[in-house]
Amino acid sequence: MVKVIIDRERCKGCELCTLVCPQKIMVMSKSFNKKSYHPAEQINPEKCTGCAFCAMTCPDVAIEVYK
Amino acid sequence: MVKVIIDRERCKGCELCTLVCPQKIMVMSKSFNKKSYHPAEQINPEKCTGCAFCAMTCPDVAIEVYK
Amino acid sequence: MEERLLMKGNEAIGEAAIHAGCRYYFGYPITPQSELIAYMAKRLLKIEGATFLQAESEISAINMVYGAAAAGGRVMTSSSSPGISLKQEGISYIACAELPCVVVNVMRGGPGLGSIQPAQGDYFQATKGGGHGDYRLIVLAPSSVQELVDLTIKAFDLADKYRNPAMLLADGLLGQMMEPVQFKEFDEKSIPSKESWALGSSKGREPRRIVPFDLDPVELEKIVNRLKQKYQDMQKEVEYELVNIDNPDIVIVAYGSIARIAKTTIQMAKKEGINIGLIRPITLFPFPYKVIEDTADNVDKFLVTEMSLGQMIEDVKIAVKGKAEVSFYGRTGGVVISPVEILEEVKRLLK
Amino acid sequence: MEERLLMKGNEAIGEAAIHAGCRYYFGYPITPQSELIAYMAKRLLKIEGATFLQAESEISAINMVYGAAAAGGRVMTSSSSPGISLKQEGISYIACAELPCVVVNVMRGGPGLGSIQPAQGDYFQATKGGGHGDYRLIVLAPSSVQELVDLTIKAFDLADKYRNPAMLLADGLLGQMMEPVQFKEFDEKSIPSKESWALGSSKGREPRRIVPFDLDPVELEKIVNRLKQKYQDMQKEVEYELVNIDNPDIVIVAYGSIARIAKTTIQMAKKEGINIGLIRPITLFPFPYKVIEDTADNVDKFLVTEMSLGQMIEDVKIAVKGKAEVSFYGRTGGVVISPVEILEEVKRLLK
Amino acid sequence: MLDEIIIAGFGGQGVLLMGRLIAQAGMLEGKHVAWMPSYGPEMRGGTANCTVIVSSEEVASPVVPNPITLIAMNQPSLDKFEPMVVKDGIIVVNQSLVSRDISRDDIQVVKVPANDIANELGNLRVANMVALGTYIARSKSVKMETVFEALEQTLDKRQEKIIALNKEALKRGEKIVTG
Amino acid sequence: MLDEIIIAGFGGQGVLLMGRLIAQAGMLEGKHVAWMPSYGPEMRGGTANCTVIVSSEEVASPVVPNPITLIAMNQPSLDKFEPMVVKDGIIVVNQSLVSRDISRDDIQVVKVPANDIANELGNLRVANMVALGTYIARSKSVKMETVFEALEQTLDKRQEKIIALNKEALKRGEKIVTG
Amino acid sequence: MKEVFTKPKALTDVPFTYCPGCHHGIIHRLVAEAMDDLNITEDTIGIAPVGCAVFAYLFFNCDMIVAAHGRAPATATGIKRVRPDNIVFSYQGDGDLASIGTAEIVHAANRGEKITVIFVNNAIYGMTGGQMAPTTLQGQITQTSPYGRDSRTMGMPIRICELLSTLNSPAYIERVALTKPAYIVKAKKAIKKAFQFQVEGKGFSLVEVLSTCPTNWGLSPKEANEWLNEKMIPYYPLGEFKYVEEVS
Amino acid sequence: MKEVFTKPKALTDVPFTYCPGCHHGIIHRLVAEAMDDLNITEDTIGIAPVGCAVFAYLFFNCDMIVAAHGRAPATATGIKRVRPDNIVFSYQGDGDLASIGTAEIVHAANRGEKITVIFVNNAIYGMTGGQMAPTTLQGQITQTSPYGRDSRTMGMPIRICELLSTLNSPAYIERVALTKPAYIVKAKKAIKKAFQFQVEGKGFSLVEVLSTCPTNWGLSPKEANEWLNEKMIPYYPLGEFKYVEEVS
Ligand SMILES: Cc1ncc(C[n+]2csc(CCOP(=O)(O)OP(=O)(O)O)c2C)c(N)n1
Ligand SMILES: Cc1ncc(C[n+]2csc(CCOP(=O)(O)OP(=O)(O)O)c2C)c(N)n1
Ligand code: SF4
Ligand code: SF4
Ligand code: SF4
Ligand code: SF4
Ligand code: SF4
Ligand code: SF4
Ligand SMILES: [Mg+2]
Ligand SMILES: [Mg+2]
Repeated sequence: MVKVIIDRERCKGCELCTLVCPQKIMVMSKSFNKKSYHPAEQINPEKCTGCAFCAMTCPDVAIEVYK
Repeated sequence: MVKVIIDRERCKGCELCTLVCPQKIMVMSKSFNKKSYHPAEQINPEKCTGCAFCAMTCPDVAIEVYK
Repeated sequence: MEERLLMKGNEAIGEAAIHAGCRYYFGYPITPQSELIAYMAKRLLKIEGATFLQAESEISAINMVYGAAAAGGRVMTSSSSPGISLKQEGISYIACAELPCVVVNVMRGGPGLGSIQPAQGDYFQATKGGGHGDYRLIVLAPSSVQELVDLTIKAFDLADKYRNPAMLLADGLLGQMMEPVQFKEFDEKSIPSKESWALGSSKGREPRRIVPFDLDPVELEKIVNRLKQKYQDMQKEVEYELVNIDNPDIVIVAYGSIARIAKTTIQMAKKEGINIGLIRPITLFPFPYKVIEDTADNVDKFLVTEMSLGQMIEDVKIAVKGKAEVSFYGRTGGVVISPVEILEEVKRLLK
Repeated sequence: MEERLLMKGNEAIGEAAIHAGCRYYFGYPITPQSELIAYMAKRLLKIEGATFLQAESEISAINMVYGAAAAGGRVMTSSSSPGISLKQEGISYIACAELPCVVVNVMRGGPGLGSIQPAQGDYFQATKGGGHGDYRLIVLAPSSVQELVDLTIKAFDLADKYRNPAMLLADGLLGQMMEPVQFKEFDEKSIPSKESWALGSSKGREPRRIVPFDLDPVELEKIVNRLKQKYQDMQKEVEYELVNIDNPDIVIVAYGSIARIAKTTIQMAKKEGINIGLIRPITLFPFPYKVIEDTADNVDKFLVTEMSLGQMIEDVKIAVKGKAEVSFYGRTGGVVISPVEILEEVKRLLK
Repeated sequence: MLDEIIIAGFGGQGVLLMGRLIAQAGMLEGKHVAWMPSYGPEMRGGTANCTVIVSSEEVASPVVPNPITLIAMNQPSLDKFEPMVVKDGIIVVNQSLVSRDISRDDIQVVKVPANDIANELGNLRVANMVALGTYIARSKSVKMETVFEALEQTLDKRQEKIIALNKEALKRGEKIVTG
Repeated sequence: MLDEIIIAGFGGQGVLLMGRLIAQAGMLEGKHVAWMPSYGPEMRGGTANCTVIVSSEEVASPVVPNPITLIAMNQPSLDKFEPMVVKDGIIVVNQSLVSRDISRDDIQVVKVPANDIANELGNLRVANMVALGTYIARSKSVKMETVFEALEQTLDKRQEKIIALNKEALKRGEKIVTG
Repeated sequence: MKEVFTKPKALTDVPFTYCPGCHHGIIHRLVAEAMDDLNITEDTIGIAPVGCAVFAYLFFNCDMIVAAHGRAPATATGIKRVRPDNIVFSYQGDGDLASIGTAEIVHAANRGEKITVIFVNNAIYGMTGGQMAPTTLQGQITQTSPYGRDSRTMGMPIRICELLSTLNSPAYIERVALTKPAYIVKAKKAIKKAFQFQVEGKGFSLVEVLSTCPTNWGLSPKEANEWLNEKMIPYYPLGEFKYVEEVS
Repeated sequence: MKEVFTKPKALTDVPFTYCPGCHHGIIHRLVAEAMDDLNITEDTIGIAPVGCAVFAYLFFNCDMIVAAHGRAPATATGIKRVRPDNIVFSYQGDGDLASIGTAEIVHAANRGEKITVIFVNNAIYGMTGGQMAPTTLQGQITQTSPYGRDSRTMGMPIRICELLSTLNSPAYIERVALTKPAYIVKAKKAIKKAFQFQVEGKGFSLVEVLSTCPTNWGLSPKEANEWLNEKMIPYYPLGEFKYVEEVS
């Protein structure tokens, strides 16, 4: 199983990860983090292939991927 | 007839004119000018073709050529 | 009465320059004067025949100014502390060549890359010549947005009058703040003609040479002596503001934004029965030595306050000639001195 | 006794630097210090691990010095007036970053391109900071070739001691002349280790950062205050020479080559029954204010003489505090003042 | 008359404009004014603030360490500036983004749910005008009409709708005080 | 003991070396010495000169506006420096290149046909050493042996022949005075 | 569980100060990954420029220094000459490297200084609020080209890789982008190679990274990526410009 | 009698201060001839550099200014922007243009400033007594490369025409020499063309002239010419590098 961990507080809500996820399972949360950004969140984690495109793209190194 | 006029006082005795003269009629004078250079002088002026190579080459614009 | 406009300091400098007929600007971006370069771009790029050019560096900018001034243009450059350091060689050339131009320094914290907050650490550089050799800039020190306007215009006029670079020495606080300003009518015809010395077409006259050197020391000395004479002549341009100078317990000497902060101190002190005077040099070169010296005849204590470790204080000491005690209060790094701090220092000194 | 060598001033500086363990030199050619850069090339290119590099410009050179100093090298650059102006930003960075290095200025006539003959027009730039912000260089002013040697070595030592750039302020006369010199033994072990702060491999320690700025003014002010403390500490390094100071009719204050010319004036004056004293500051920063002030208690007249329009005179005035009359005699443009001129000025003043 | 105001909030909340409008209006009313922003990259993503002085006297120091009025558009701004407000000063607080109560009891507090009202008006971006309206109603440092005039001078005149919306927001903010 | 010498001539005549040798010799004899060249591009093609001071006292000013001795290697140098020589000073003049007489009568003149002697020696370039020899013989500011020593220290030791030739030239110059 | 992707060790824990979506962050990570991969972090000295990346000293776990604007290659030269056994890299923006620092980069490259240069081309001055850079595209609107860059008076954008590749000495020069995972993979290889070259003593290497500045371009991060793809890449072709196996 | 060859009118009567055999004099004459031919002397403003040609202001019969070392292209820009109807040329040495002035020439060329640059490459710093220039040849001995230029630490000589030709904006760039009459004829054409381009408003033009420095090369003028032919021309090929009829 693949595990994608998003550091909500490092995330700046840039949305770049959502654009590159081939599974379209990275989306933006409606809630705010402390810096008042809407952080990214993963939906349907079971669909995740662990390609790490999201993590590679994240400018804030807010995503880690484990298998 | 061609007339080559050398400004003895402008001449710095660099010898460059003597190297390019196809007729080999530009030579260095034994005498000094006021700046203590040996100026160039023309020998056998009748051989001069008026090609002006000497003048073109002179870094001190010390040579004029008239026909 | 002319319209009052609410303008940001940096933009007010730009508008004043254009108002004064400046049509050539060469600069390089740096905080906290970026609004000025942006303003010049916006305005000059729309004026036919004018030039706005972002140079590749401060050095290029000042050397473009050198060329433009030599060609007779009313020309300006601007920067902030580190960028002004880079212009020192160029400024020295322009001064030696006796060309008019305006250099704006919107000072920030230093040394090094420093900070981008207001400071006054470039006083020495501006007034004593940060470049090499004996030369001086005309140095004007505004303390409000309106004065940014008035002194920018004046800088151009004095630069032309003396054929000498003039510096407007502001700081980040003045550059960034907004205040109402008015633009008095400016008569472009008041700009002196440069036709008698500027480079251009030599038809019908002898070719001209602008040559900021002479390998013969005796000849170069003649040039330097001409400069010296000019700097003496400039003494008559001394300008300063006096506040509450009749019979004060102590006199503050401050310029630029710190001078207006000191005015608040004076108001606060009045409430506490302390009588503080203020001498605010408006021209830093020429420096108002005489008024300070004269004041020292009647006052025991001077407090010089600057956003620096103490630079103008040296000129104040020279003026005071030991007749009064000269103290210093300063903050650095971009910290703006507060009126309360100054008041506390005054109280300490009066104790 | 060590061997006496007849050396040209510029070469003596180079040899002294290498003698003092300087192994990194970055510079750019300029008259009248070209022999120094050539000397460094000849010597350093033959020393394994050393670097001689002709930089693409003075600016690059000073920024290479910045890097080399940060990396812990004993490093030097040299130039003459216009080139030193170009280094001002870099020097301000190095001072802010608290890095040691030696900058040699073999002054020439200015401003602008000036001339290549000796001058002292860069005193303000050297001592007050020609760059932006509050910083100071340690400034040493040799007046003989032997002193070029001794003070070059001292410049490296003081730079390291205070982690501050030190400037050797010479002029074309000293750079070009030859005199006998001696090199005292130098103990390389006396060079302080830089392992505790220099950049390098971070194995087994925290990574280090050399950061000559802080966008937080309060933090930057802490850095500046550290500098301030250092500049105060440096006061104890004050050095000067006194000649004939017991009961003079007048005291000359002069530094560098003009000071030795003044010594001839003193000899000449003695023959005419005039008693001239001399205070020769050897450290220009820290400046010997105290000895001058103390002297002013007993002497009426001071004559400051410089190859400039008058720069050091401001420090003398600050020191004298109005207790005595301070006059000035100067020549500029590269003209070397003659002993006779000074004597005549003295006579005029004593009339 | 003298008011010294600090307006603080997130970068995108338009606090600089709020200050500008007060200053502009003050100027139009013939008062002495000064406006001073915080600047530099520390603004990036962080908080922004500006200082405005409106006075019948000439403005000396433009720096205001202790404001008479604070308009706190969010929690961090309140946290940062609350302690600096002078005794008997005023804090206008954007209740929509501030959860906690004001701790000091020597100052007057006016709460305005600026974001909520702006949302009601259909555009979150006019939350600043709502709070500004509240401030003006409370302080009376400048007149509401003059602020309207300042608004018209400052915003692009072709954007009538936006101007109208801003005015609407100002009025809604005013109501918080006038009831 | 004090001599202050200006040595002047064309760029290629080796006047700087003449000065250097006097200074070097002075140093070797434990005297105080200083040597000061004219420098810069004005030397290019033009005249070159240097100042040397040899003294039993410490050297104060290295600049000598009024030399005690002038060695004039050519006419322009004589023209330029003759008026500056102190009263009762000495002028050593290279007669080979100077046509005119010395006009002043308050100084002592020593004439040496340096170029001619050098030509006799087969190398025009040692004209400087001839004149130097004359100067040393006349002034006695340093000893001839010490100049030899200085010569050996200054020139490349492998060029024995050249050193020998230079010494020969020095001696020939000396003879002008010693006869 | 296996780590597929984690923060490289050569990065500190300090969150980046860059704007949302700004590529500086990705570039930092790739530099850090290269250091991790080559195991050189402890021997590396990095040089932060004056520009948005001035804060880089906070983010890298190696010795760092902040250079004067444009002068990083000179500072790098000074460091490398004193510490030839350390790995020295400079990280520079396009205003820094291609404008004020033109002489420094040309000559460091020409000397073949054994340093690695990471050149971030975002077609604008980010730090100072969006002025024109030498790399700003024709027609692009900035604070100092408010009516669009006009090549007639402001010139055409400078292509640094092409310019430096005319010099003899540089060993490795490549231009990369980060707008797609595939590009990022290539960029990572290029940056690693640029360090590898230095580790092997081969000489000067430079990687130009086309980068976004959503803030000053006035675009969302997504739009910024698109703009980079559509406008920048056609003018600044990606690829290797110089690769010298043996530098004489 | 007809004049076959006389001193151009755009030269003053002041004799050149250059050393015997130095090509600066020939180049001055060619520049003056171009001015004569195009009848532009009275409208020309020339910029002398810091270098041996600092004295150029004495020699040309037009308005002249001496620029700071390396900054002539910036000064030219300032002049041309104020006086677009005048002809502006800078005359620069290789230390001046290719070392300290690298940024200025690159950016003036890139902006397509409508100026003419005469670039005198004599592979050395003449004025200051023979230090290494960026154009000094590999192995060449100078005051600051006393054991010969070593490309490993000092880099290879920079070819300015090739470097600038990678830029979009320059209109005309050519390299010429003067060691034979035939070369001089070509050089004359090139220099005239460079001014002609400006007269026609076509944009930035630069002619690099390979030049001798007998004094600092330690060679006779004749040997210097030979050295230039044998050593310099092979490394610095003569010819046209850029010729753009229409500059957009
Ligand atoms: C000498 C000097 N000039 C100007 C500046 C102001 N300045 C700071 S960053 C910068 C440019 C930043 O642009 P770039 O190099 O492209 O980096 P980016 O921020 O886009 O990453 C400038 C001009 C300065 N600090 N120092
Ligand atoms: C800022 C500055 N740095 C250095 C110098 C010293 N300088 C004068 S001319 C020159 C270089 C001359 O070489 P080049 O440009 O090749 O011209 P050349 O004399 O060979 O014709 C230098 C370095 C100076 N005058 N100003
Ligand atoms: S690892 Fe790949 S599939 Fe999984 S969330 Fe990230 S991008 Fe999507
Ligand atoms: S790419 Fe990173 S910063 Fe951007 S939204 Fe995704 S997790 Fe957040
Ligand atoms: S014109 Fe020609 S033939 Fe006559 S002298 Fe000159 S080079 Fe010789
Ligand atoms: S080329 Fe000219 S300077 Fe040289 S020798 Fe001939 S005439 Fe004289
Ligand atoms: S201003 Fe631009 S380059 Fe700088 S951090 Fe923000 S997006 Fe990145
Ligand atoms: S030094 Fe060289 S370049 Fe200068 S004038 Fe003499 S020969 Fe010409
Ligand atoms: Mg950028
Ligand atoms: Mg050259």
